[in-house]
Order: sequence, then structure tokens, then C-alpha cells
Amino acid sequence: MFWEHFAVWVAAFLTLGIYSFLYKDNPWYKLCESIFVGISAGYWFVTLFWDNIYGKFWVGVFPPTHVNELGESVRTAQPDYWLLVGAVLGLLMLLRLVPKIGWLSRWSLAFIVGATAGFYLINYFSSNVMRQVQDTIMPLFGSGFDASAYVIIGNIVVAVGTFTGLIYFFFSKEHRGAFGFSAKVGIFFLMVTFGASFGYTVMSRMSLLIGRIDFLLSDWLGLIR
Amino acid sequence: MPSVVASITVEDTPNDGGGAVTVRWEVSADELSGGVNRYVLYRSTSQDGAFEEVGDATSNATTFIDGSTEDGVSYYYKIVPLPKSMIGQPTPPAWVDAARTAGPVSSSAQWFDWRRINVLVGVLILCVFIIYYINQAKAGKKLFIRKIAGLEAVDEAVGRATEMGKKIYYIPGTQDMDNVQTIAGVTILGRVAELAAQYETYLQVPVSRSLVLVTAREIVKEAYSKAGRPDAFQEDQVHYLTDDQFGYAAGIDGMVVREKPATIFFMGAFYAESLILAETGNSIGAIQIAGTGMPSQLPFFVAACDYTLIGEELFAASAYLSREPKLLGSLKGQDMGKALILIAIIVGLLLETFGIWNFSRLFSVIQ
Amino acid sequence: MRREIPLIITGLVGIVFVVQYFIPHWPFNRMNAWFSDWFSIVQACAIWLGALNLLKISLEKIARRKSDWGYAVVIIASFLLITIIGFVEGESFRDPGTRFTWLYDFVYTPLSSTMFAILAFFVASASYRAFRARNFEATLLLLAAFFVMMGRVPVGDALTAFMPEGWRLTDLATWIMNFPQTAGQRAIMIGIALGIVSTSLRIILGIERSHLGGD
Amino acid sequence: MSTRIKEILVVALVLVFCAIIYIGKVSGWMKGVTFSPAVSMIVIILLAASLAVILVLTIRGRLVGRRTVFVYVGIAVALPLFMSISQYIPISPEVRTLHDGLEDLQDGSKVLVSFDYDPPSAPELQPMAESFFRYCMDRDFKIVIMGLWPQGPLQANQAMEKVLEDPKYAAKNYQYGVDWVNLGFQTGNEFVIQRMGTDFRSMFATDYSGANYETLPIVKNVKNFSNVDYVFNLSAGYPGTVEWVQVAVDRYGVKLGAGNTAVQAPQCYPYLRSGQLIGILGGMNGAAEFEKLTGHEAKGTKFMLSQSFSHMIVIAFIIIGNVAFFMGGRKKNLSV
Repeated sequence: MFWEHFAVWVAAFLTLGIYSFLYKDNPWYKLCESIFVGISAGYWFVTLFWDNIYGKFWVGVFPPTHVNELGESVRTAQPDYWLLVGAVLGLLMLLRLVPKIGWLSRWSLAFIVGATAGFYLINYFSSNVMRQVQDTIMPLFGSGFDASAYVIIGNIVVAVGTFTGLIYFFFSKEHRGAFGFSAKVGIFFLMVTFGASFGYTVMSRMSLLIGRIDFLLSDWLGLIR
Repeated sequence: MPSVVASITVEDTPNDGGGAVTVRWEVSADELSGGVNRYVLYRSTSQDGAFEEVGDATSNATTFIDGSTEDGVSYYYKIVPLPKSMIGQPTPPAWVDAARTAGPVSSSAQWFDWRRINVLVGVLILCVFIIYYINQAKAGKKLFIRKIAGLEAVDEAVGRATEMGKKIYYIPGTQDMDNVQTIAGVTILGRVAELAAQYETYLQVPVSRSLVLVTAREIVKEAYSKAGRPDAFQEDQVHYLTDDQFGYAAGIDGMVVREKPATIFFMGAFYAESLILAETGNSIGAIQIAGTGMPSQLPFFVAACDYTLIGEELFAASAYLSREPKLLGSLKGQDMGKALILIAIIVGLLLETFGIWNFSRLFSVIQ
Repeated sequence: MRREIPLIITGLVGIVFVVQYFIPHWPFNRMNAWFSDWFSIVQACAIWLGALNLLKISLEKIARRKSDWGYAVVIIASFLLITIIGFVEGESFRDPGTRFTWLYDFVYTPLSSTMFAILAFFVASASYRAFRARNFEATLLLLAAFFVMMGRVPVGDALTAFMPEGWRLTDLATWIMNFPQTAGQRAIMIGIALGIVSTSLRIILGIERSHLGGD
Repeated sequence: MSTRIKEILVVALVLVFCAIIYIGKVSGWMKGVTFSPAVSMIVIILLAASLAVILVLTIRGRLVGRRTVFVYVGIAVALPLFMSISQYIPISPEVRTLHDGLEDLQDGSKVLVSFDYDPPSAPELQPMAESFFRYCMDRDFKIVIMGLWPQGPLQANQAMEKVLEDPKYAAKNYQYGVDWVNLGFQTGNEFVIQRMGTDFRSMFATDYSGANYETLPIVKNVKNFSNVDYVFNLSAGYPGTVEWVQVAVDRYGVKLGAGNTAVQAPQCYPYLRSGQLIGILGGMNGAAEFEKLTGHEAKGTKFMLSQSFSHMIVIAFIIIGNVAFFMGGRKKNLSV
């Protein structure tokens, strides 16, 4: 019983402490901030250890055994020795702690950066470039010239917006004349996009606040039924 | 018992890594009247051996990929339509016997995914452009690069911190090194650190990932020695806070209001913390330059920072700041890729609008 | 040696990861999965470096009696508290009813939810300050934000109830989201992809190498 | 008295006040507050009047600072929670598409629900999760739950508990393992989806509570995506809807619907237009609309009033800011 009350008060104390930052920086916020940094760093430290080092690596290489109906102990899965590569890369990383051979960690870093570069190169090209170009190319008046005015105008807006927006991103050509005009139109589209996304986000952020205030007013103080 | 499926075809699933067979069928004659709820698939290694259930599909479905085959083994398939009343009950063996058998078929792995040939061609064209212009630049050809306001302001921003005798903060995003935006962010950090070293201004880099900590430290150290001031570099300039997105934001907010840096850079991948950081920076009147490739966070940086690098500009930044011909060449190559895309869009729109040819399918990425 | 080997590793691994996209055959079809596994292991090893750095900086603050050193004690204490509990609880540390879960539910969650929700205040102050009709571009930004904000809540519809259906604020907001917004997003997305291709290629070719540090 | 002491006094007073209310709640003599429609109207009028005063002050050249904006945002969110006013909620096409897509499924279909969010995003996504479960139960769908975020499956359990509090749904007698299952969380982001494309079991050898995959009747025949009829993704970021589209839809052709935080939604509109996504629930508004379509109004609908108010406040301050800007001769860059 005590712990239930204590828990909700701790949560409320921390919630209000963070909000006090809106007034100004103060000791209450500093306390909450320090707790937050410490707790969250520890949270991820523990989580990564149990999920990745234990759950992924250890269990993967040394699968647990269980006793089946016949009384034999059998492995729940085949050991995956490929995970050892990851362990080597991880250990190389930890060599940072030994100043003399710390540079070996670069091998591990080089591997990660190389894999990331290769993976993103192809993934972004296929899903962003190919896919988005494919979606932009369409019959503007509908297949069979049957689209409504609403859709036709929309289609033209999308085509013009994508086209001019891309022109804005040209780096090696001066934005002058007709080209400059197109780039300018492109900026207009980007501005509308930013405004619209911002407006849309306002809703999301307000919802979060509603959630917090609902916690304070109903879960903590019980003012709302 | 619903009428049996009239035709089944089986084939090794093409363009895959093996271990899968594709089964196709025509819907049962009772499908239209609603007499079929699911199709259950059976498999055996011999034509008249024991058939085992391998999966099921909803009515209306006409394909099933059996992903549990062993490469090189011949299989036979049967398919049994089930009415709703039979769901959850054992299928009568007679129904299985009555179904047509298809096969034999065996699965195998392929060495090239032909459905992705268009991606290969596209990537090759783009890479050839980029490499060509990198070589041109190497050979000494002058390349024009337009002004990017946010990057022009970097000098001024660093200079202002020097004048005011205050710190510069550099925030390389909240993602790890397995994100190209983070890599771009720490690359730009190198250029900024060089400037800060020249101006003898303290640059502080709080990071939220340990791999970024390691990388950023190397980069800043290297930048200081490039600027001829290796002794001025301190290990703790680059320090770790927490892996947690909001814990990191809370920590930086506190540091920002207490130390009041004159300049803050945000370069890398950001999520919701973008506005928390940028508004706090704004409230103390710091010059803020941001750059990210996160479309959903750009509006906040645009609203709260003095300069924002929009998407592609972030990736151009390191080339732009370094002024190295090779890097600038790659920007030109990128632009040629863009020009090709623009041409493709115009041609495609014309062809499709007037119903001449379905151009967009050239860009279709496999389902 | 210190520079060359990493450069070769980056280039080779990069090419392999481009190629794997086109080859469904083993071992290329396993590459993605391997990398994700390996990366998560490296990440979990590397966090020791980060954690030690956080502790070191905090300890220094305490040792040198820098201003606010008391809060550094709080950081260390809360880090150790959750870490020790987490290790003592064992692999099922996340199960309901553990002390770790208690800390997660009543300390970590309120803090991160509140920090997240502080954004509500910041979007308001940012719009108050930044959305001003300074020039044509700023006006477009302002108008788009205005219409979408109005159109996303029922009250916007109520205000334009006199208009025929399909012409109300909700519909305008939907139109902006569906067409001009899509166009802008698309241009940004294509641009980002090209930037990523170019950056990745520079990394694979070894032209961009500052991430590997100096000699 | 110095400011410092005043501040400490205010904080102490507020905490004591809260403590009294809390004791009231615990001992049961404080039953909660609801504003009648008349009181609500008066509150709204007072709020509007004070905004008008701020507008007049601004015209006279006295700008309010950001703290004032903060106070108004707090009030605009908190007060409507006490009010009992209902508002009309129109249905947007993307929510209707999602609902239609679900209606097209046969009763008893198998749906996979991926919970890709954690408690901070729960205010927006939890109402969606709850109403989605209610809908599934209405249609006797079999529900397979998973999560790409560590805390996702916990959110799923909470939503399920909440739904089962309603006697109507408790009476449905949904059995764990037979009618619904929670496979738990798996690390690996989009790679999890990719591997599920060939074999679910390789990613989820056991369910949330440790039961073996093979022992769960509901997933007996579920090998990969071809064996589920529909995938619903509740997402607050990465990994989320974008990854589900890129892997599950593009590679394995699943039918995908999504519930997004409002901030995620715009990024997904391109996928909606290209047909890769069958409908989106965007933010609290999407949740409220879905609640309306499925005929069970709950938290999403209740919170929408606060949502409307807070939007109006933000808009009011944008107008005030612009008035200040134009009154200030358009030149002065007013920093607040």
C-alpha cells in the first residue's frame, strides 16, 4: 500500500520537476535532470547487456538445453557461430581502453561504417529514388482522362512541386533566370511542406501533454473521473 | 465439401535464396457463393505418400509461398478449400485424397535477382556520374558550387563565439554510427573543429552514443592537429551523456541554459528532441545552425534555428566546407543524377498522360 | 598501416553490402541479418566506453568540487542504482513486478514522457515567435501551418460548417497534406537519397575518410 | 522577501495543496470535478476575454513573453478535461480507407499487430490500440501481437487488459494462445520484419511468457506473412511504419494499415497515395475518428476537446505574434 502511494508521488514529483524548467533553470530541475541522465544511461547499459550480449550473443552461440520427453537433454536451437564475428568486432572496440593498441578499434569502426554506407546506398536508392520517381510519374488526367478536377489539380501540384523542389537542390548551377525561378517555386513548396508538417505535429505534441496532465489530474490527484 | 480446386501449378520460387516453393491455384468454384473460408495446403515428398499440412491462406488468395522446403528435394502439393464451418476442425482425409496433386517441384537458390535489374542499372548510372566528375575535379577542372547560406554562416558563427569568449556546442544527432546521417554529421564536425581550433574557441561535443563518442574524439583530435594546435585538444571536449533520447535532451538543455554557448550546431539524425534542443538554444540567444535528413524534424529546425541545411544539403556540407575538389566533384555527379531524374519525370509524365507507354514501371521496385 | 587497413575494410565491406541486394544466394542473403546482429553486439560492448566516460566526467566534477558537483553525485548514484538492480535481477529483469520495472515505470517513464511532452509548450512558443509573415515564403509557411492546424481538429470544421461538404477546413487540410505536402516531402526524400548515395560512395571509395581519424 | 524565498514558498504551497487533494482522493471524500455546460461556457468566455486583453496589450506595444504562452497552453489542455461538452467529429478519407480495408476482411481473419512505441507516445497510440482490439473482437479476428520496440508488447498487454475490463468484450471469452497471442519483443528493427518474411518462428521462438511457438494453436499454421490476412502497425518512429512498408509491403506484399503519432503521419502520406498503405490513423484525431466509425467512443474522443482548445490557443498566439509584427513596423525582429 505504501509503495503504491510512494510510486505515484515519485512520478508526480519528477513530472513537475521537469516542467519547472519552463519557468527557469532551478535546483528541482537539476535534480530531475541528473536522475534522468543517470537512470537512462543505466537503463540502456543494462538493457543492451541483457538483450544483446546475453540474449543475442551468448544464447545464440550457446543455446540453452532442455530435457525432452525421453529424458535426453537437447538444444533448443543450433548454435550460430557467425555471432563470434560480432564478438570480435566488439572486443576490438573495447581495446580503446588500452591506449597503446586503441587504434585497432578503427578496424571495427571501419567495418561498421563500410556496411552502413553500402547498405544505405542501395536501400535509399531503391526505396526513395526509384519508388518516389515511380509514384510521381502518372497519367495526370487519370488513366483514360477520367479524373476529377480535384485530382487533376492535385496531380499537377505534386508533379510541379516535386520537379521544382528537386531543382532547388541543384548545387552546381547558379540559381538564375528560369532555373532560378523554378528553384524559387521549389522553395515555396518546401515552405508549404514545412508549415503543414509543423501544423500536423502540433497535434501530436499536444496529445502528449494531454497524456501527462491526465496523469497528474486523474492518476495522481483523482480530480477527473 | 466444397468443389476441389481445378488447377494447381507449382514452381521453385524465382529470384530467392532457396528454401521456398510457390504454389498457385485457381479459386474453387464455390468461392463466389461464399462457400470457402480458407485454403489449406498439403505437401508430401512422394506422389501418393502421406500429405502433411504446411499452411493455409484466406479465400480469394491464389498463391502461397511454402518457405519450409529443403533445396533439391522433390515435393508434391495438394490444396483443400474449407468452408467456414470446418475451421478449427480436422480436415477429413477423404477431402485431402480427393484434391488434385501438383508436382514434383524442388526449390533452389539463385545467384541474381532479375527483378532488381532496374535498380542495378540506376545505381550504376548514378555512381558512374559521380566517379566521372570526381575524376574531372581531380584532373583540375574548375567546378561551380552555389552558395549554401547555412554553410556560409559557419565561419561567422564560430567567429562570434570567439568574440564573445563563449563555447561552441556541436550536437551530432541522437543516432548511432549505423546511420549515414550521423556519419555525415561527424564528418562536418571535423571541419567545424578545425575552425574552432584556428579561432582558439572551446568546442564541446556531448554525444549520445558510445560509437559516436569514439569516432567524434578521433575526428576532433585530428582536426586540432591539422589546424596546428594538437596541444589544445582535450579528451573531455567530447563526452558521453546517455543513450536515451530524452535523457540526452534533458542533459543538454541544462548545459545550454547554464553555460550559455554562443553557437550551437545540430548536424545529424534527429527525432523529437530536435525542437526541445533548438527552442532552448534559441531562448538563450545562441546562433544555431542545423542540418538533418529527417523530413519530419526539418520544420522545427527551420522555425527555431538561424540557418537550416535541408536534407541533401547536409550531405553536401562536408564537401562544401572542405573545398576539396574530389568531394566537390561528387556533388556535380549527384546533380547530373538529379538532372536525369528530372528528365525521366518529364518524359514519363508525357508518355503516361497521353497513354503512350507505362513508363513508371521502369522504376518499380519488386514486391 | 593504421589508415590503410581500415580504408580497405570500409571499401570491401561497403561493396559487399551493395552487392548483397542483388544476390539472393547464401551467404549474401544472410548479410543484413548478420550485420544487424554484429552491430548490436558491438553497440553493447561500446556502451561500456560511454558509461565509463560518464562516470569519469562526473567523478572529476566531484573531485574538483566544480559548481553543482552535488548533482554529479546524483548522476553516479542513479546510474549505479539501476545498473546494480538490473544485473541482480538477471535476464528476466524486464518482467512485471521486478525492482527494475518499478524504476522503469515510476522514474524513467514519467521523466521521459514529461520531457517528450514539454514539446507541447515549445511548439507553441516556436510558432508564436517564428510564424510571422515576414516575406512571401514565411507567409506560405504560416498559412500552411494555420490551415492544417485548424483542419485537424473538429472545431475547424465547425467554423466552416456553412461551406458545402468537401470545401471545409478539414478538406483543405487534407488537400494540403495530400498534394503540396507530398510533393515537398518527395523532393526532400529524393534529394536525401541522392545525398546518401553520394556520401556512401565517397566513403566506400575512401575519399571521405575523416571518420577514421588521423595517424 | 527575495524572489528565491517566494519561489520556494509557491512550490511548497502547491505541493501541500496537492497533498490535501491526494488525501481527499485516498480517503474518498473528494469525488472529482466536472464542469456543467454553463460553467464550461463561462470558462471559455473568460479565456477568450483574457486573450483579447493580451491582443490589446500587444497592439499597444507590450509583448507577452514565452512564459505566458506556456501558461496558456497548460490551461488550454487541462481545463477541457473537466468539461462535459461533446463535439462533432468528421471522418477523414484516410481513416475511412483503413476502416473499409478492415471491413473487407472476413470474420475470423488473422491479424498481426506490431506495437512499435513506448510509454511516452502512449497518449496518442494507446487509444488506437484499444479501439483496434475492440474492433478485432467485434469481428472475431485472431490477434497476433509483436513489438519492434522493447516496451511495445507491454503496451499491448495493457491495452488488452483495458478492453477486457468491458464486460461486453470479457464475454467474448478470448483465450490466450487460441484467439490472441503476444509474441513479445525482438531486437533487430527492419531485419526482424525481413526474417519474418521467411519464418516467424526464427524471430519468435517463444511468446511473451516463454511458451514455445509450436505449442500455440493460433500460430500453428503461421509460417510467414502469407499466413496472416492483415498487418496493423502502431508506430511512433523508427523502426515503424516506414520499415513495415519498405520490407513487409514492398518485399512480401502484405496488406498493411497503420496507426501513427501525428508527427509520423505526414511521412506516410506518400505511401498512402501509392497504395502501399491501406489507411492511416493519424494521432489523437485519427483515434477519435476510428472510435466513431467503430461505434465505441473512448479516450480518443474525450481528449479531443483538449486537443481543439490547445490548437486554438496556438493559433491565437500566432495571430497575436503577427499583430505585434505588423504593429512593430515589420522591421523589428521581436524576440520573445
